[in-house]
Amino acid sequence: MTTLILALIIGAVLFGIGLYGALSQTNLVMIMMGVELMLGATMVNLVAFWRFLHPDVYAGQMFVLVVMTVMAVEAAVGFGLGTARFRAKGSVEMEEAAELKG
Amino acid sequence: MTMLLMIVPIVVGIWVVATLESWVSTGRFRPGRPLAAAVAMLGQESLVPRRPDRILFEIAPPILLAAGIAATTVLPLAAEVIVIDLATGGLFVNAAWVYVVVALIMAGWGPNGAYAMVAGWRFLAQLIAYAMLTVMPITAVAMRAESLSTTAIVESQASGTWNVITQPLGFVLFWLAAMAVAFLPPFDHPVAPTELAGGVTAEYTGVRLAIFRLGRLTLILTLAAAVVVFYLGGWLGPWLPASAWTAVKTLTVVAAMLWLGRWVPRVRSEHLMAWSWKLGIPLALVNILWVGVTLWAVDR
Amino acid sequence: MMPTIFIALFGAAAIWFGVRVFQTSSMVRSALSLLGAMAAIGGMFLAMEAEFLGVLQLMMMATEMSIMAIFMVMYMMDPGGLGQMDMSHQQREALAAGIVATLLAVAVALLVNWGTVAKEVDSTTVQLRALGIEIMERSMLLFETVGVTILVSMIAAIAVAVAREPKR
Amino acid sequence: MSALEQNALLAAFVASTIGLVTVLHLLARAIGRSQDEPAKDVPFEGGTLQPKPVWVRYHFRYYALALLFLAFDMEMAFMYPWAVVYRELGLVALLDMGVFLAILFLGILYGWSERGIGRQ
Repeated sequence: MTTLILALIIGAVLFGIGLYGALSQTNLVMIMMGVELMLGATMVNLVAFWRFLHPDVYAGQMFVLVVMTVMAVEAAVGFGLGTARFRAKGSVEMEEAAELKG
Repeated sequence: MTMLLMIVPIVVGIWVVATLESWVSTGRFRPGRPLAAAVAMLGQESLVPRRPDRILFEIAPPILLAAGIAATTVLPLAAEVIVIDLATGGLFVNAAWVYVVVALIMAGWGPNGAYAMVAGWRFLAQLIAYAMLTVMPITAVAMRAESLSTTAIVESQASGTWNVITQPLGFVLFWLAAMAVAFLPPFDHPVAPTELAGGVTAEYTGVRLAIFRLGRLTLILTLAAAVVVFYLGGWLGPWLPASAWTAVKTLTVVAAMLWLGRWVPRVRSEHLMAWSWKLGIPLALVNILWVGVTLWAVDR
Repeated sequence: MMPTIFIALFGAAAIWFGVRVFQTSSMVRSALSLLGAMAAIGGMFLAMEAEFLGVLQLMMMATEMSIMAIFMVMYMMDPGGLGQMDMSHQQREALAAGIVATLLAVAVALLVNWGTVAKEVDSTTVQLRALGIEIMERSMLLFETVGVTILVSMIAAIAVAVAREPKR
Repeated sequence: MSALEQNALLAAFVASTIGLVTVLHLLARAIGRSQDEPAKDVPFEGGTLQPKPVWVRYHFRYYALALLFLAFDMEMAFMYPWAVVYRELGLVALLDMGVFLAILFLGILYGWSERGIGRQ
């Protein structure tokens, strides 16, 4: 029980750090790092739930694989967008991207 | 206790690899050379460049060494002679090799030198080229063994033929990818002595260079041992004792890898990437399909 | 006892590296710190006996973060952080949001009754086989959907990133 | 040996590298130290002193392939568990994986057709 709670608390702290990073950074790639950290925290929680609550249900592990895929996909699309933005404007600062608003 | 005994063959293996390397490059067989070179390198001055990223500069060679050591632990010398018989061994060696690229990027970025940085980023390009070609052949091998454990992979070759005969395509791809992982010529972009003046090793001197070299020798040893385990039947063979077979095969593969590099010009970085994605990955997929169909035919 | 110690150790490492990501002004350092955090998370997976996931995490994140580092170097004027430029905004609000989210999650972790905790898990060999069966049978649809997702992301990334020569 | 003990041993082996490296550093320190001399610590650059810092924007020419690789890389996460159960399930598993790989290969073909493979 204590081990499960320990893992969940670590996940919570990592999520908080990721959220702080994603909100406070102005650079696209730094924002993505924050998002990756949040997804990492999610994976910690998922593995902890799988290990301590339902070790016989392998959909838990499958879910972790899907989250990992989401990380890779997010990185690929994010860098693609960043490259397009960089080619057009010469920077990936998000504060300058306000003209994207509708 | 047997685990500690495994250190002896690993150290001897590293020493033989170093001897072979100097033999291939100088044409003279001098078994005492590696030791002399090591002492000389330890006695050398170890300089730190002017404005380095000190942390990355210091930890890059240890990470390379750690990657090599981690990979050696899961490769068997004989049936029971293995440090850790990890159930995900085939994946674990791959994970250890990926940290080679992390180490080289650190070594390239750390010293704040132009040649080193270009070389480090070049090795990332090389990773993009070879990474899928190390993974996919291992998958095909695991399909036959129904396991990722390295000992199970060897035992799957005990009945019937070695994987080199049943999956020749995978063998060739994995061999080439293995040479690229250890940045042996013709894939030696990150250290290219003739165009980048030593590349990532340009700023390393003395004890740090010694650690770097040691890491690379360990890496070459593990790659050759992995080729033997996955394709050449590991410890299997007549007459000789099991561990002797592994040793003989591994050192033969090391010698062949080093010797092959002498006769091929360095492959250009973008050609390597284009070939491995336009030719290598389709061939790796064909290999998986071929193994799948043959296994199905055998099992039926 | 041993798993708890390892989880605590790797968790502390992950948190420390996670903080370091947003503290340095050197881009390559922050990408590699993130790799450290992710590798520590992989270590936690190993300690929680999800060996396949742990090794996979160690492997995938190393390539992903290396590529992240080089994209940083391509985008930024000063990737070495020599100019000590400040690249953050709304610090206070972000910090508050982070702390509130952490406290909420910790409260949930402490207050919910998680029921009985499983003592034993299957051996890694059994786990691998079960995961394979899971992918091939129950989660088949999910698996193929993941394939389509990856395809879409590849097409999207290439379509926006690659410069086209103007048509003549 | 349980999986947990194996992993602890693995961590110990990796950590032992630190010890080995420390010993080598101490040995080198015992044999001799380096002397401070002017301009000894300048990074090598073809005989000239470096005019400007090296850590500047570096445009790497294979970013499209890097993007393809990032996404395609995930395929192996699903292939390893599949490979372990392939013989048990037979040809049906090969077809399932074949569909998956064909879908992903379409992505590579798209990148290829957009000249994403190679230098930009």
